[in-house]
Amino acid sequence: MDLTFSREEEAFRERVRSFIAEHLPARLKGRTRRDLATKEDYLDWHRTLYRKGWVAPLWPKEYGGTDWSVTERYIFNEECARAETPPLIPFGLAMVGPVIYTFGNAAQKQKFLPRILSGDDWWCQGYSEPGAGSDLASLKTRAVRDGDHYVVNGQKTWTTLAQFADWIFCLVRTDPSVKPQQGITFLLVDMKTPGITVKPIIVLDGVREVNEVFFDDVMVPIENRVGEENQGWTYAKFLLVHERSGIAGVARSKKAIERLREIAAAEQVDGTPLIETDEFARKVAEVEIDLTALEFTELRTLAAEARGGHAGPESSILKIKGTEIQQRITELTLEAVGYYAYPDAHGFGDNEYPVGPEDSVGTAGVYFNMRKASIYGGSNEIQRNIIAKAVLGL
Amino acid sequence: MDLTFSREEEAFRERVRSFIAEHLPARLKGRTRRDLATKEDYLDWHRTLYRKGWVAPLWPKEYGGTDWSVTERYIFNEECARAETPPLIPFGLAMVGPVIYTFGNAAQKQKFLPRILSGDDWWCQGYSEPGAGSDLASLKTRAVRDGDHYVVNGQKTWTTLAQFADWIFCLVRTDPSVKPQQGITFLLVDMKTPGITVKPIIVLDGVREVNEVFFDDVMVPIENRVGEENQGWTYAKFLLVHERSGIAGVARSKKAIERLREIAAAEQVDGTPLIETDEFARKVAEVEIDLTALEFTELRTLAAEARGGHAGPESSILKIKGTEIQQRITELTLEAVGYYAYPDAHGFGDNEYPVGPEDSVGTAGVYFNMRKASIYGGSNEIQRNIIAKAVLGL
Amino acid sequence: MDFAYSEEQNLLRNSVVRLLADNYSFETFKKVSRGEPGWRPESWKQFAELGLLGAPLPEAYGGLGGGPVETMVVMEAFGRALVVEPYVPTVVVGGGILQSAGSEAHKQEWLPKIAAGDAVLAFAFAEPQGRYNLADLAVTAKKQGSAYVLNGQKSVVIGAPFAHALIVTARTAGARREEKGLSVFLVNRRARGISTRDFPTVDGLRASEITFENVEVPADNLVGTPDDALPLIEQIVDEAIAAHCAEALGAMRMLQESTVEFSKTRKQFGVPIGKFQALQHRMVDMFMQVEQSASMTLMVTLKLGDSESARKKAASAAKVQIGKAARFVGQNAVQIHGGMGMTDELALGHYFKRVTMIDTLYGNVDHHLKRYASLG
Amino acid sequence: MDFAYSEEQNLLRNSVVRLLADNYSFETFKKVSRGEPGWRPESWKQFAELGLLGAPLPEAYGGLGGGPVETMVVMEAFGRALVVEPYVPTVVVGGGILQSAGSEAHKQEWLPKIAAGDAVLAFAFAEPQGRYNLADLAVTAKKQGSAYVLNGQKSVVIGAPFAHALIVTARTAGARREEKGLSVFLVNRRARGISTRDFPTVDGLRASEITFENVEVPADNLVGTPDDALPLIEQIVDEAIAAHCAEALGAMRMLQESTVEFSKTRKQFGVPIGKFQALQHRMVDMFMQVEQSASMTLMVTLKLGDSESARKKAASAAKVQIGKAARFVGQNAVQIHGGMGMTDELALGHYFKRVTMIDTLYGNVDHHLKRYASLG
Repeated sequence: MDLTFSREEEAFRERVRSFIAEHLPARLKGRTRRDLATKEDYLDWHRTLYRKGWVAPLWPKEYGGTDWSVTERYIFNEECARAETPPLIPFGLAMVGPVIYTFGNAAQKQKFLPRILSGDDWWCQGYSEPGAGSDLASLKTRAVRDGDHYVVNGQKTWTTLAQFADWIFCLVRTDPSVKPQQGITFLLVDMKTPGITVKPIIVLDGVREVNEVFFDDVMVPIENRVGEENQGWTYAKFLLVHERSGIAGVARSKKAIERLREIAAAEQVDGTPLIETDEFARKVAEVEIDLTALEFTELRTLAAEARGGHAGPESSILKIKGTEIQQRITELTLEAVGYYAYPDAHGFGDNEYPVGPEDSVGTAGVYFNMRKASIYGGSNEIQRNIIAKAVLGL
Repeated sequence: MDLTFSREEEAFRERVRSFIAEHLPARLKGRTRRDLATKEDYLDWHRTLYRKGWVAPLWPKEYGGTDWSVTERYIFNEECARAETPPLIPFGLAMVGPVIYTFGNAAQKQKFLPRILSGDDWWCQGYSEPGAGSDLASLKTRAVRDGDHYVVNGQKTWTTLAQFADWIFCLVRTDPSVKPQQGITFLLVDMKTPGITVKPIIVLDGVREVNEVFFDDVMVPIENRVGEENQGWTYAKFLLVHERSGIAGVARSKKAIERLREIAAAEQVDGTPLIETDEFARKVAEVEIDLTALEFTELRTLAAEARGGHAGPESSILKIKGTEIQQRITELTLEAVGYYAYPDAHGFGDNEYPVGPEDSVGTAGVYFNMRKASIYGGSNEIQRNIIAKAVLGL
Repeated sequence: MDFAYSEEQNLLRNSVVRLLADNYSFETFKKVSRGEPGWRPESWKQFAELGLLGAPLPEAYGGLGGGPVETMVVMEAFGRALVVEPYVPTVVVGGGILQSAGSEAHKQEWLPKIAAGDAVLAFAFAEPQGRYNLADLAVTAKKQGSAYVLNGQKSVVIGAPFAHALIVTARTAGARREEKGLSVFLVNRRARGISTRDFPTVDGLRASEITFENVEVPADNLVGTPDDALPLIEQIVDEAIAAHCAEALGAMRMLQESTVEFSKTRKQFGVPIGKFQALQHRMVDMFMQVEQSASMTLMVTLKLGDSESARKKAASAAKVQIGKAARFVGQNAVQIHGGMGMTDELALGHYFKRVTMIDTLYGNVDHHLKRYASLG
Repeated sequence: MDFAYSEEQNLLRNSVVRLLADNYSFETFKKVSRGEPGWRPESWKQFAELGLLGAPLPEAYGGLGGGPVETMVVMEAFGRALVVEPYVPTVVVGGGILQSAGSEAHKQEWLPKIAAGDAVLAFAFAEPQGRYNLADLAVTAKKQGSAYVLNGQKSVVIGAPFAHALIVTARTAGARREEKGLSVFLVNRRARGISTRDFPTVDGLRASEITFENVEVPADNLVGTPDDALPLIEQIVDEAIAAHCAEALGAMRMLQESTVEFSKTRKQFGVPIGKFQALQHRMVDMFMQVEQSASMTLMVTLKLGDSESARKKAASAAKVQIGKAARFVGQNAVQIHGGMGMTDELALGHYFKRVTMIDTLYGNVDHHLKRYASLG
């Protein structure tokens, strides 16, 4: 057993670090998803990594992956977090891409994969519906075969950044007569197809992050079906357990704690920096210790993968603890700023700077918004159900 | 709305206080159930209150009650806790007594009630069975009619202080062919009846507090059946919701916090009394605040009762929060004594004083033992089920 | 001991609940909180007509002659309806401070106006450097002739954008954070030298950052004893805390009840989610938190007139309970609502925001735990 | 980075697990912990024969030449079996302190005896007034000629009743709680002037209160640098913490697994209680706590050789996680077992007691949170 990195790994880290230092524009550094207002903001860093060949470390080499070891991927993620690079939108790279290269046909691979890598196609995810959240299999959006097309009718919801999307991957019901899981098909749908309407949902912090997507007699060519008709649930499940590394968000949370410490060092309580008060110092220590435990849980998972195993349902721990920690950090940050949590960051004009110290701006909004982390992507209750069943055998 | 006591109520408090001061022997003061080793220890204070006519404040005047108002009962409990009087064993006074005067016949009332009041009969409770804990209605102890007797066979368990008991009240199955709740009968059984065997169960802290009670062809005269055959579940349920005042244990917990403060004032951390360290002071404050909330929740319940309502299923809150607080106090006390939690108080000879400061002796045992509080008397999970169903309508 | 409302209190309760049901829907809240001027003078007038604005004020000055219980009744109802109008700053703080420490002239001028709905007040007590310490003041008031001259900055003054006057805490003597040396002033919101930056708050209120630059305040506008106002400020803040506890209680009841209702209709896996035991127990815990908060709201309300240390302990204990409950109830209400809990269009999220911000107001859980513990 | 056991470590693991399965049942634990002498020399011999007692000791002195990972492997297995024999005091503390600071003569005399199972050591570091501060010592050692004279009292010295020698921390200079001025001595348990009071602990171990009255210790028995032993003591305590984390981990795995098993067979309301979602989620939380504890045990074990501050942070972080997990896992294991969880006859309660006491040992959660925070 050994915690240290090999000389080769250290050299790799150096290469990553200097690449980032050289290519990350100052205006993008430290900008989180919520600060990125335009599509261009999002794609800028994506394209930089694409040009370097580093945009899809998880993909097999033949489709444009990097062929890195588990440890190298870990180092890459750490360095990105350290440098506060903007996040990459996962819907193409981490979600539909792997489905296409695993279950798609040659034509689909050729058509879609390069444009995902290059950022030419922006994807969004059509899973949830108003009546189908945690119980995804109860989805009702219908697709009826009509010659060489499917005609899709129904509604998806909580569709993140659909307003920017060129394509949406959808679970649709093609056979309502069988068990819910069995009659589902996985379709790739061009967002420009007539009959698609996108309506914004404003979330708690006043931001347009998610949408409703309506389908009204939308014609989808059969060649845009992934795999077999009625087998979509298999591909969807694959996506749910596929590669959860990064889902824990350890490196990002470390950075967030660093920021929290800075804020709490500036805030004074009776002349003492908040971070030096017994109670707050302990609370920060507690979340940091939790995060250390999670980091090693993730490392153990990665090590098991590297030894040829693969991430099992235990990795639901990474989702549960990861989101709990992210939420806790936003909660402590809200606490740290005191009264300056009050101003509504979205209540100021576009060219007007909100009141309060820079670090305090929007902390309440971030806290409110982060409540989603334990809801989306399989709620933490669903994750607990998975562990109870698949790991504990209950 | 008014928090103050009337002049009459204050005078009542004075009377109670001086009676206790005059009659509580020093050797009994502050002794909890676990310190009372002999039957005589237990009965001493019971008999003192009996002679005064104060042993059964909850009972109707006609059966030997005190006819006190809700507020007077509250004051009486407060004063007892304040003076650290020994506890009264509830099985006769608070449990079978009310069942007998509510559902028993004249002969039963005449035979049993006076001896419960006087302490001549010690009762224990035959509810739980090895296979029937939270799911009490699944009990299997059989009673078969044979002339003017029931023949009882089966086993009860977790029977508190059965080793001292003269009588046991039992739920037995008289009709196994109907729904579990329907074929149950409520019997009063003389512990001297042939066929009864009592076997101790040693609990976590090494104390004999509970027992198994075995029934082997035990003959119980029909006149010892309370109410109707097969209607026992009604009487059992009555007992479960009857008079929960006191179940919160507010006054006793206040005293326990006082003790905790004393212990934490004596214990030093780097030269500072533990109670003055930021972290410990906060933890004690937290449990004290919790207790204040519970106290007012209980007062609100009492006030509703006094206005003619009666304690509904909301009073399950008193059980849940009350036990959580009791457990938390024992946990903090264990923490406070540091290394002197280690010595096993039962590992010393009878005449040997255990090592460590007096206040530390047995703290770990009390902590371990108190885990039962959330299990017995309807586990806290069952209490939550009750609230979910009966209050929230889920 | 008696926990029942009097007949008048019951009447008050029924009438405020009815008024809000008829006139203060969630749609109203959204429209008012998102538009200008950020409050609804028309509602304020209705409150006045019903006597709410004078509920805890003396009858001699146009009030109903009630006290903390009346405030509790009003604020719990306001919490249920997400009322944005500045009741606490105007009636509880403004009315309260003038009633207990104002001169006869102050009372005659202001109390009837408050009760009639003709005066809105705001309480300028927080400062950028002071966090929750009421004595950590950098705003100074220097006596010059027959006036005091105020300089410095106050933060997040709720209701200030539409206030006629400000209750301002300032240092007239002593060093920063010293207990002695504080005074309270009644300051015309339009006085020369006051500049404000108005903004919306995350929970739908309006507030201002206020800068005082050589603002002259007539010495007559000093309220109470000069240089020794901390006890007065603390008393009033504890009363405001009790009022906000009641507000939070009303909001938490809505969160808890609407979560239970939602769980009965929302189906997943073919059954209402309220049938899942893990969620049931969570909702029971929410219910218990709300009930414990109701108990503490009652407790602090009934103890506001007790000895100083009993009152302080009561206020801090209540604030701790409410702050913890708000977090637990709010977070779980959102969680159980799932995606629906995250939308800005549902009332739920706004209750969550309101109770979250009440934890911050006048000191959060940590602050009050420490204060409670320090009172021994 | 590599988290796999070496072939030798796997071998060690398998053999210790097999030995305990064959020879150390719960019945054994009960008999040994309740009877005299309170440990089983026969087991100790078996441990020696298997090489466990020399696992982390150098091969030159009869050990296996392993390190912290080997200790972790042994202690996790010991935790699963509720082993009562004093492995940590003897091997980790005694062996460790002599190995890192003892003279060549110490090593030659003691290490082979430890590895062979011929020497039991106990660690006398805690004092009645000192709580968890390793430098808060009232036991003094004064140099007199070629000897030191010890006076004072040590508390709860685990394993002392059957120890051959004691590792004693004492103040040779400086004032109480001063960081400088501490020294470590190897003291014959039978030395004149030592009186002990032996007692059983709540978790089935044996310990002693030890009084030193003018106990003469040859100067040769000083271990390490005089007057500057705190860094050595801290290093060894951190190593002991890592070992106890592994022990607690083993015990928690038993608690968690047996609770899951119990919940599958115990029926209430006609179904196994493991079908109730509220209990399922609780057991998932227990499982997560155990996995997070496994991670932290690994982490601290691999960081014992890091820089002083990294090591201290690692040890405190691990102790915090283990302490919290122990409480949560232990309490809920008992709760889910219901009445059965309360009996002394079931193994469950004894695991609960053991992990509870490990939280106290070498400082509880609060102590280590504070220590962690103070390391910046």
